[in-house]
Amino acid sequence: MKEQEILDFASTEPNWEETLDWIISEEGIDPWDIDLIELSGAFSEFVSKWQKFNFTVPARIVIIMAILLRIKVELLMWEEREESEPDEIDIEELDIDVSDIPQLEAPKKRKPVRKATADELIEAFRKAFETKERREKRKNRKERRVREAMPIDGQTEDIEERIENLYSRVDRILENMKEGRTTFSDLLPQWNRVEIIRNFSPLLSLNQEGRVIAEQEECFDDILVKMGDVCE
Amino acid sequence: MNENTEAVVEAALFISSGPLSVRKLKRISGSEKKDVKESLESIRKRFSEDGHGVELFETNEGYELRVKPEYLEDVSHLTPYSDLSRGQLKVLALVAFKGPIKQSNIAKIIGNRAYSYIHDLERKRLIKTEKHKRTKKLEITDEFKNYFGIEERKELEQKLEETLGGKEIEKMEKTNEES
Amino acid sequence: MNENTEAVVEAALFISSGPLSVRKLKRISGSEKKDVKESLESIRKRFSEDGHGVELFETNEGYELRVKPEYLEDVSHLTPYSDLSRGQLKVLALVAFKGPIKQSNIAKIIGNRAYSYIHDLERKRLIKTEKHKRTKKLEITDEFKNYFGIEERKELEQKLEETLGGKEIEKMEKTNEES
Repeated sequence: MKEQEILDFASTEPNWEETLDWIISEEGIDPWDIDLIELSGAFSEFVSKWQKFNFTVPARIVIIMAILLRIKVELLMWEEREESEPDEIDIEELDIDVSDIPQLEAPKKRKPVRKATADELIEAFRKAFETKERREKRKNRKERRVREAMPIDGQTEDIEERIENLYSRVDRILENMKEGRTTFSDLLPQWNRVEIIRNFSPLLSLNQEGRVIAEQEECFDDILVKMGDVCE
Repeated sequence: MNENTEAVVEAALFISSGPLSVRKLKRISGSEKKDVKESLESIRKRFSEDGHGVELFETNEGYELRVKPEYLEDVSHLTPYSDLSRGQLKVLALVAFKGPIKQSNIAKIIGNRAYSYIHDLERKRLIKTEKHKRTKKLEITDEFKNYFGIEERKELEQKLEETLGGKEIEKMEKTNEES
Repeated sequence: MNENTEAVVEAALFISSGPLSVRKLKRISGSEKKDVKESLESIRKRFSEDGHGVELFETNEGYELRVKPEYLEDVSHLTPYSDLSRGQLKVLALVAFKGPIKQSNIAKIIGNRAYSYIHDLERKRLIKTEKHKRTKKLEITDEFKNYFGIEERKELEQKLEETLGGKEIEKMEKTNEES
């Protein structure tokens, strides 16, 4: 993926579906047989390059990247488990004595079926609407969670303002600290999804500008934050 | 005709929970197509006589033995298994009480699995696609009326009102419009 | 004898998922005991002839139609769950005897293929997921109980003890420890 191509593509303000399509075709991934691990890697690479020249990557795209990364982690863990899966298992730990479980056989018998009745049809009609209500409730819950996790959309607060707020918080905390470094989690008023998303891209942009140095020693560890060389 | 073929064909029809095609019966019995067909004919004849509560029935999916309609009411409580799954029944109910109805509306109500249920019901010829102006809608068939032993759809609608009551139906329709 | 009684009795035997006693057949057909017995005799005779693959069979619990043993091998693959693999049956046994049980525990015993077996068994509606506090556990369904003829788990365990006996279990445990 060339940076100029990414810049050209990003300037079209793509949604995440278009972004996925574009990455799949750019990377020559077979759309009928997508390797999720490969796609997830390509997507993260794309997002990090995009961030280099435009830190306001749309929140939805960041979320899609996060989902892909999670799928990747799950797949890798799955593969690892498959490889290292022990044949012998500690049965006692499970509190299950497999020795008393007999081999089950499917009976060789027929399953005489009858026709459905009109009463069952009426009951199914009622149930269909119950299903619908349940599905709608579930959908609303999901949408609410996504909305809560994406405060950037429709938010009037300027990204610049958020960057400056974060910078002054880093400054204030480090002023009184001997080690001269703090962690990303200490910078947030609360450790929740909303705050993480609100502050993560400002942190990346401060890091990019060299005003702070953000480092992560291990994957999924807290991010260490120090003052950068570029001062005001 | 071979008596053995006839016996195997009868055993197969008896034990199978779905219809069997001539091709399948040929494979099972290891007999010629001609023999299978003759066996089927002989089985049909035998069971069609009085004194039998079962008949040979042919659908476009194949042959099956089933209880003669006139005895069904007396005996259908003896098995817990219905030939329509819960999902299929939901779709069928929506077509019966709300039809003609668009496929997409059914999917809105019960989810995307609706499409596979629609496919099953079309194969069973209980519902069919009808053109309504520019869109395609689903409707019940004559086979549906046969299946439930009714002349007109109205009979079912009356039963629906008796069972659920006008208020509940109204409430359900309201939920439907809101979405 | 009444031809109608004979037809109802045949229909009942055909559709029933279990054996039927004379008393039950009397109630279903609304006929006299004598008529039911004569009907059963006539049905037995008819089906015992060559050319029939099915026979009337009498058990302790009553009468049932079944495939004649000589044809069973040819047609038994047509029964609904004859396609279950050994792995799937193993998972099913675990859920039946040890359920409600966590998926992860099944995977620990059977290996990671358990997840695909569980998926298949859920689709066939033989097992279902139940929420237990914060974890999801697997349980057998009514469909399993109906078809496999197992009413209660206790009954299962009892059956097991009867078939294996204490000594046999002890032996199996020993083999298990050794391996």
